[in-house]
Amino acid sequence: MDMSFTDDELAFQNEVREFLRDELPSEMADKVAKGIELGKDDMERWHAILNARGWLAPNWPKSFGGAEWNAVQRHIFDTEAAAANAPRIVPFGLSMLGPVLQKFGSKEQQDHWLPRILDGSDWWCQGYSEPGAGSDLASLKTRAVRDGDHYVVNGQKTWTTLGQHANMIFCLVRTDPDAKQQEGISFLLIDMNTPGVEVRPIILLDGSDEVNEVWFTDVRVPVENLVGDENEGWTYAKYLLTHERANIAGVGFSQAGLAAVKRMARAENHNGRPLIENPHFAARVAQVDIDLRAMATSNLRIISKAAAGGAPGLEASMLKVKGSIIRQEINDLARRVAGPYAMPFASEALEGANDTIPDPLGAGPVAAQYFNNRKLSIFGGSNEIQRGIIAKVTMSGGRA
Amino acid sequence: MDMSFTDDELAFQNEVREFLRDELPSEMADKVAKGIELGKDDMERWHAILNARGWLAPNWPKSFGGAEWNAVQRHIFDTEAAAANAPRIVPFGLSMLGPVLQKFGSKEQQDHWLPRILDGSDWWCQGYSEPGAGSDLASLKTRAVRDGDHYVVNGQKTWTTLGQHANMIFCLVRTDPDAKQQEGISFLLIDMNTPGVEVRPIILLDGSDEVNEVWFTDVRVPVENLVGDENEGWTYAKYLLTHERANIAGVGFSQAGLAAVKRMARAENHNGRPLIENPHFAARVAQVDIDLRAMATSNLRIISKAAAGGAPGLEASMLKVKGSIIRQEINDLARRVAGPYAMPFASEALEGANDTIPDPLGAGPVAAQYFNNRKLSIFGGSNEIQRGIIAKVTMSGGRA
Amino acid sequence: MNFELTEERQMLQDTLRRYLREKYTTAVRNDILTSDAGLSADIWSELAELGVLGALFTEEMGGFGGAGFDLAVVFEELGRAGVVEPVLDSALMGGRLLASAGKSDMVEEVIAGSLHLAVAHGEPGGRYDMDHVHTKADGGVLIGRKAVVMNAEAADHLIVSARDGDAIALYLVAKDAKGLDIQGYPLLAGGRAGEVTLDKTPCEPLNLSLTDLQAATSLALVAISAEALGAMESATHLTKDYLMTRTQFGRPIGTFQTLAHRMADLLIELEQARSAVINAAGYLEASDADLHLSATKNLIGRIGRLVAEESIQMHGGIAMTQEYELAHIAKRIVMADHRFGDTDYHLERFIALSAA
Amino acid sequence: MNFELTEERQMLQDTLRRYLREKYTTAVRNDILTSDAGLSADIWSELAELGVLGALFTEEMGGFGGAGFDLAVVFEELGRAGVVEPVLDSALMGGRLLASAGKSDMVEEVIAGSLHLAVAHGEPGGRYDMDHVHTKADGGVLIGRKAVVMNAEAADHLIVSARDGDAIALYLVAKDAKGLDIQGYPLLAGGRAGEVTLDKTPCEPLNLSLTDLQAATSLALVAISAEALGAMESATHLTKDYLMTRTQFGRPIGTFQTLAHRMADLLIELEQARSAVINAAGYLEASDADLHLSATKNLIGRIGRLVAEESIQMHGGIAMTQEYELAHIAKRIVMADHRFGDTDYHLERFIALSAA
Repeated sequence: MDMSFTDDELAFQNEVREFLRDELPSEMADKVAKGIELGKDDMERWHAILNARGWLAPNWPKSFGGAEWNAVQRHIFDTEAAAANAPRIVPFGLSMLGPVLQKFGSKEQQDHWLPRILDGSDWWCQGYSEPGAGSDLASLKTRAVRDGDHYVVNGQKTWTTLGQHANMIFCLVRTDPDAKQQEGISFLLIDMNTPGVEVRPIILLDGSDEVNEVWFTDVRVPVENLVGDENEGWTYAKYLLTHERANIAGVGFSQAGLAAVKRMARAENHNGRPLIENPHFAARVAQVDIDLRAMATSNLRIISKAAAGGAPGLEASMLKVKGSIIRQEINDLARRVAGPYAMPFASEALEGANDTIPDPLGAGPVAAQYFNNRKLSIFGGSNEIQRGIIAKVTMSGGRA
Repeated sequence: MDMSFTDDELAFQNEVREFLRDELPSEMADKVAKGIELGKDDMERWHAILNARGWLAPNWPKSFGGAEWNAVQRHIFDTEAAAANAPRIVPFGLSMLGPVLQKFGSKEQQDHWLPRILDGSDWWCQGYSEPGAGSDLASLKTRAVRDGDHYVVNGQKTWTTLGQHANMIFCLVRTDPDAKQQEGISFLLIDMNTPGVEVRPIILLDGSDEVNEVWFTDVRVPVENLVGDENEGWTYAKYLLTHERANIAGVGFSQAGLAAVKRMARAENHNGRPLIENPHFAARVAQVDIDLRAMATSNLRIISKAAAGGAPGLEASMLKVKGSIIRQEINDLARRVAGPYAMPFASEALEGANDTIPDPLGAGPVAAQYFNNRKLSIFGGSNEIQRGIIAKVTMSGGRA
Repeated sequence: MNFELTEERQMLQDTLRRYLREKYTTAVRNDILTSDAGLSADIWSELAELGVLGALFTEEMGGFGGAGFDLAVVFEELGRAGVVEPVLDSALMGGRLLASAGKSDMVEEVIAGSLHLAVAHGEPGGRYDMDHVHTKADGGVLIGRKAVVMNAEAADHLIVSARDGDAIALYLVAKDAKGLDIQGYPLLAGGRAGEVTLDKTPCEPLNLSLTDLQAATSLALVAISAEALGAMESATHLTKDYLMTRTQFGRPIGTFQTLAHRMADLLIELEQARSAVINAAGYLEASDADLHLSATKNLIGRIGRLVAEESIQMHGGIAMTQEYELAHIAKRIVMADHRFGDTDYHLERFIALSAA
Repeated sequence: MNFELTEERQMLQDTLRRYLREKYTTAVRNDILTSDAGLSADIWSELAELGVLGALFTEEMGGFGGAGFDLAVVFEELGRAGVVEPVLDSALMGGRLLASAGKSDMVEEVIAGSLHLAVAHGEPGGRYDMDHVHTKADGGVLIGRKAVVMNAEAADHLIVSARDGDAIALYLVAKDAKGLDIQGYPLLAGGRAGEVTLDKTPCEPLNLSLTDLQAATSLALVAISAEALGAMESATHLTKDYLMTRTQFGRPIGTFQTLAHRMADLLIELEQARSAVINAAGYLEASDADLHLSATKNLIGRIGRLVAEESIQMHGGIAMTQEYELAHIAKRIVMADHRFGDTDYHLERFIALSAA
């Protein structure tokens, strides 16, 4: 057991810190710190900065232009980036589609699409969820019917994050209507500029417009955009879902969020003393701090195991549940710190344009974030789904 | 809406207080306050005191020798009795069997058994649960086979509270082995001095010996001890289970327990100040105090509705769950107050005989009580069973 | 002991519930939410006509209610429907303060729905501290700044707290008074508030002290707790319906035991919240009213968070969308914790009062 | 970064686990529990022979371990098996204090299993306060009273804290010393303790201060946390097995979704507890060790209660019976909270150290 970083790891950590200090634009970090929505320009700019350094695709093999970092390196980068309030990498092309194409795509698909992910030519979004399907992905209804050299796609996807910025979408579509459940599903790449594709924003309860519905009406998709084999899409979908887990606990985000809560609570006054000195508030902060310290170590343990070749499927579910609970608790604390000033609806502040919304703690729209992050326990496999997985795996003879 | 007692109710409250002040033996109250197990003598003595006043059977009709109190009167008595640390009435004859005999028993059975409950001639215990059956009462296996004027009983009952003191047991037995589940069950009264009845104590995790296993080997029971009709016992069992609910929330016990916690925490020192002034401990006390105040009002609301003819089935389940959680939390607080002195195993102190066990707060065996009262959420229909009932009733169209 | 509503209150409850169910639909409310005014003048008039505003005042004040249970009945229904109109701030707090000041003409207008008020008390950095008043009253004018003043823009008059020497007193300021500046903004859970600056603003002394403001805040605590209760009832009801109708993996999700048991826990806690509001309303005039009010606000804060979060979680994605009824209801519940002292503030007050 | 056990520790863990599984069965342990001594001399000798006691000491002290992870490995296994022998108090705390005092002969005996010790520090009314020492050292004798002294009756020597003037120092008292009185009693979770009275009892100064005692307490915090973790692992394991084998309403109760999900939550929290113990062990020598130790003890206290209560609840009645393994394990978990500062004590210490 050794909980400290090796010399190599420490050197890498320094390299990451220097990079962030020199290359991360401060106005971008400020937006992230305040929970203000980033525009498409911001995200593209950050991707370009990372790509110039060769760090945009940490998990891709070098042969595809990736950094090919090991799990500990990725953990170090994620932690440092969150602490520096760097934007999150938009994951759809880099963390989701990329690995699928690398494993199941044709040579032509790899050569065509992977460089375009890195250089920003394409902005990908994800077409998995459908209305009424929720966590039950296998019941999807969007149909793709072969017609000569094309598939004709009809149906609807929902919860498509950042779809408004995307020009490409990877979709699960049903190609065999008679097959049951997971069978008969294919994995299709669709150009969103094709006639018949319509994107409609879904306004979330915090006023944000980051998710969308995507409608397909007789959309013609060239057959060369089929990934792998027809009716085998479920295999690729599962691979995608289970692939990117290094940062599933969101340790870095929670650490940054908790630091912000402490900073705010030192500035906020409660009956003549800083709020952080109030025993009841301090107890709330301390408990989540303690929980987070333990989870950070769990995360390191699991990452170190993954680096050693272990399979962290069960642990990923555990980290997702605990990670979401901790992040949501931190959002709750931020809301509490703000007191009456949590009430204003900073709709414009979400995009950083409003001066009339009071924000005395420089905290940004903390209540809006509290509501927005309820999604953490719902999307990407709800906490109930994760608990079901944990129970199933362990009760069928796994470790306790 | 009027939350205060009427003049009549206030007068009754005074009467109860005077009675408790004059008649409740102080050494008995002291044992109850400290959570020390009462002996059979204590319990019989208290029953006799209540019976002399005509208050032993609050819920029985006057025609059977009961007090025939309304729900509010019973609530007042229960609350005052708990505050005065009066022993709990042993419920098996009075609250359980009594009402069943009154509704389903024959005239002969009523004339014979009911007076003997009041005057203490019989000590009843309950033969419902069986090993491996848990909350699934309908799967019981104890068999009773008709043989002339007798039933011959074979089988085993468990969790028989205070069975070691009892001379009589009322049992659910299977009289038709071919009927499924709830059918084919009969309600039988068995003299525990009959050959073939054996009582073995179950030592609970806190060292107490209040529950027992009862074994029946070819026990011959006269047919006149069958209550109601053969194979209809399930009906009577359900009636019994749902009958006595007035005190299901245990408000009085929780109030007395919380008062004890506060008293102890004023006496206990924490870094030079009374523990009660410590903000973190005070927060724990305050939250359960607040919860208890709300539950006390819920209890009054439901009682007042029952007095007005409402049917509190759903609410009884709610009160049982919340009531057990609150009482268990109070037990947890008592354990915390005691600090290192929670550790001694006061086995003899349970029966009040040991001077070597240190008890500086006069709190009695608080940790033992903490463990013993885990039973509150398990026995008598576990909290899981209660939640299932609540969900079923409300989801099938009840009120939300 | 009697927990039945009086006939009058039962009628008020029925009338208001029916009116809101028919008129204050999700669509109507969502239009109000996105409007510039942030409230509907028509709804306000109709609430006045229905006697809802009058129910907040005693007969001596010109109303026909005014007791704790009257407030509880009204605000529970407003909460159930997610009403964003400022009944609490404008009519109840403002109106009752004016009634205490003997301004019966103005109270009459409030009850008639023709006068809007705002109570400008909190200040930047003051959090929930009632004593935190730096605004100064000096020779008939006010100088200072007030934070998150509910309904400030729509108010015909503002009731402003200020220090005259050491003592805190209340003053009346007309909307068009010199040196009055209001920077308005919408609120996350609906309605509007503003930052108010007073720069030598002429005012009228109301002969009311901090004690009067505390009394009005006690009324507000009953009201906000009842409102949150009503919203919790809606949240629970919506969730129950959703669990019974939504199917996943081929069956209603309410048949999944985990959700069924969590629903049961919500129902249990909802009963606790109901009893807490009854305690607040029933003990409003008692000598230990503050203890009961803090107990209630703390419990409502804790259970409110549970109900809001669990309702969203059990709905899943749909509850995350702004247009869905629960989204608004959940925001009302959670943001109620930010008014008149939050969960922790009232826990501390309860502890202090318990020790006293 | 490396979270694998070293080969030596892996071997120690395997050996100890196998030994306890074979020898320290529920029946054997239940016999020990009800014995007059409250501990088994045979088990003690065998633990010494296996090197378990030696693993608690560094090589310089004559052992072959002594680091945080050595303690964690040993006590996790002792906790898993619900061992009641006083390894923590007699060997670890007592032995390490003597090692600090340079009493290498006695340490050798401790490691060999031939010397029992007790640490007599806490006093009536002192709760978890380390400074609360009223016992006086005066001219070679001790006067005072010590509370809940673990293993007091079996100890060959007691290590007693006392004030010489203002300073707290430690003294060695032989079991047969004049004026030493021990009123012994059993403990709810097994083992024995006693109230110790010192009436002009001759003693030997150990040249150890409160700082040394605090250092030994830090070791004890790692040990008690690891022990609780091991017990939690047992509780979780027993519960998982029970859910898979016990049937009700015709199916294994683990297939009821509510229990399955609650089991999942226990497993999640168990991972948290495991990481917390790793933190305590791994940062034991760090400059901010106290912060980590308090974080761990607080977390273990919170999760321990959850695991104990949920394990009992999911078992139902069977877990309420003394002879069932879980009953003992649950008591070990909960009563660990009463040693070296409870959940709240360490929450406060964490807050204070965080602010520093």
